Amino acid sequence: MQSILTNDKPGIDARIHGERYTELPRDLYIPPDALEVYLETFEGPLDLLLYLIRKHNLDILDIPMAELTRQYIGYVEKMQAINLELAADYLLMSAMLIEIKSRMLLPRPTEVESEDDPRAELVRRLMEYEAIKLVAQKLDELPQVGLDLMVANAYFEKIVHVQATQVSMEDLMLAWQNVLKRASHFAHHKVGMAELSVREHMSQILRKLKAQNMMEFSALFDIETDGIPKLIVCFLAILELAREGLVKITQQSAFTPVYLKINQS
Amino acid sequence: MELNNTTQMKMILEAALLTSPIPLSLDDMLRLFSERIERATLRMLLDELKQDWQARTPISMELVEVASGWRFQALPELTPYLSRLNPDRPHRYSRAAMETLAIIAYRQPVTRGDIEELRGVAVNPNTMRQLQERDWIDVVGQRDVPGRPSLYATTKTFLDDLNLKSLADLPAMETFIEQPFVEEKPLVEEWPEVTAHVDFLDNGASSAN
Amino acid sequence: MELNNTTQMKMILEAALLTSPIPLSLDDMLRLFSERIERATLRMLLDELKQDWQARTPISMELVEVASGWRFQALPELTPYLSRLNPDRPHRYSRAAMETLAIIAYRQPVTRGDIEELRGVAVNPNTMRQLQERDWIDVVGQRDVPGRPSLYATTKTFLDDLNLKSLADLPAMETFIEQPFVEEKPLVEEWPEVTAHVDFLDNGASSAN
Repeated sequence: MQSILTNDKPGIDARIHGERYTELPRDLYIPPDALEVYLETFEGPLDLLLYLIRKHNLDILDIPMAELTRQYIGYVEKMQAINLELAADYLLMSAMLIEIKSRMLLPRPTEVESEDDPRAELVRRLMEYEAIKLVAQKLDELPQVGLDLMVANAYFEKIVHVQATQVSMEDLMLAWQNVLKRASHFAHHKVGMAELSVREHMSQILRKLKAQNMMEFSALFDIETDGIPKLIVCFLAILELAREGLVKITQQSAFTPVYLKINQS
Repeated sequence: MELNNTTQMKMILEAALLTSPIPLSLDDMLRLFSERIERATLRMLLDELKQDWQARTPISMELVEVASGWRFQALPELTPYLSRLNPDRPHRYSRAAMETLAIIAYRQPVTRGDIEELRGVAVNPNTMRQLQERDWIDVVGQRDVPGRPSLYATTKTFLDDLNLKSLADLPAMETFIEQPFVEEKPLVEEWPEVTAHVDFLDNGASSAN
Repeated sequence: MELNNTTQMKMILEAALLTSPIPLSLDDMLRLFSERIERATLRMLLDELKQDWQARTPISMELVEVASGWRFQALPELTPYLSRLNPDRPHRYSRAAMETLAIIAYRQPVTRGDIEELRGVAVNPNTMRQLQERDWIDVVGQRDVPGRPSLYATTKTFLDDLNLKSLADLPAMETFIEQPFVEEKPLVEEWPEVTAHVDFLDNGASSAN
């Protein structure tokens, strides 16, 4: 057996028994050795069945099962001799066709409903497959980017620094850990959690004073909404600010309002 | 550059669209400007830009809206010229791949089992991989049956690449109609798929020697 | 399309240049046309095309000649806008910047001197500027000591960007104490004792200088 096929370019360039084929034969009569080549071009048993139906002008809604089965099995038998693996899907269909054919031979009850036609399921599958097959061809005909459509892709010089740097909570924790670690060797500072909210309030009070220059002591507290702990923290923040010399606390005389301002001295 | 008028905003849009290799969504384009812009304003600018390009004679590029956004593309008539630049263009898919794709597109979401039942043959895993690598299909879930098979659907890239805005723009699926028999054209076009089989034949030949 | 005049050839050139991700050489561009074209003619067409684009106001793209050929590119002035579309991988702050930020967050309000003392090294002015430009820290006052150094605190933007409601939501420092690097367990609680020890070390270090 000598069959050499080359297909480095689209189209057919087949040598079978030394004879060169550049085109498929008009009919499906095929030299036996090359049969599988043609069967490969069918996308499975449904495709082959559709081909036979079309080829022999059979009515899909009233398929002559004997005729179709004979045609089909004829091809499958030829194929079987060569390529068992390929035949597996096709064999299953052979069995199904024979089963449908034999069911049709059985005497039917007098009132036969069309739904009971043993061919109904096969017809449904064939119709559905053909619809897909046709629409697949249409899809293939649509213009495709890269093949039929060229999209704009001109150049621009990318610059990098626009995106803001990202910081996660973890990064910050890690950085603080490092500071604490190093602080244990270097620092004189007292570093403690308890002070955090006090420190936060210190910043807030400084901001308010910066904006308003001078504020009445009680205006720094939101007595109605802040809970007791927050009020205490706020008060501690004011004391700390005063202790650090960041704010000045003044009062004209006893029982008059207390004022805070940033220490400008 | 001051963004004091729509002309300048259009120029920024134009430059962004001409330099982006992928379609830009409205959200993408809103990010171009520092000030807040209404989506309606943006749509209006895009329409104007589209018309500006249409008004040029002769036209080289057109602004189109596809599934994932807007893009400039060369007029299809120019493709024959432009493709001379890149002789090694992507291949068309095999008929098997196109049928698989059609089933996924028209029947989505589907499992491999669904595809096999419809086509009557086993699905080549390479076909699925090929379509996934192209970013034309992806897994959108699992069907709640034993084995939990993956459910496949088409992507926005698939629509973009076929120049479609939505699945509704796909060619209509026709039901079975009596057609005059024509010699199967795909027989020839699908020839390359024979390759694998040729190997088999060759092996047979060599073992016979 | 008939290539009966230079305008149409320019349109093909324009489409080719706008759709190419790489510069096109003269040889590339000669391949665009089926008929033979002189290089001089092509150069002339390119110059005309360049001028056509320069004549548009305002300009979005320019045709330039670079080492490997010709390409359209967005005007450099537009780059800041276009870069917003494809932010490169977000940068990370240096360790120094992160530590500075951590100190300001946990110890606010603090001066640069405070930060330097805590970290044991000088603070890079760029770091402070970087954090201020990001609107993560700002100056809330001056400490009443000679030189009146600025007091830094974190801003609301900082809290927003880290998805925190208040500084109280920052990870508690207690969680760090169990870390293996801490030799003395009561690092925070008995800080004053550690301080004394640090003083001793510092003195040692400075006397060694």
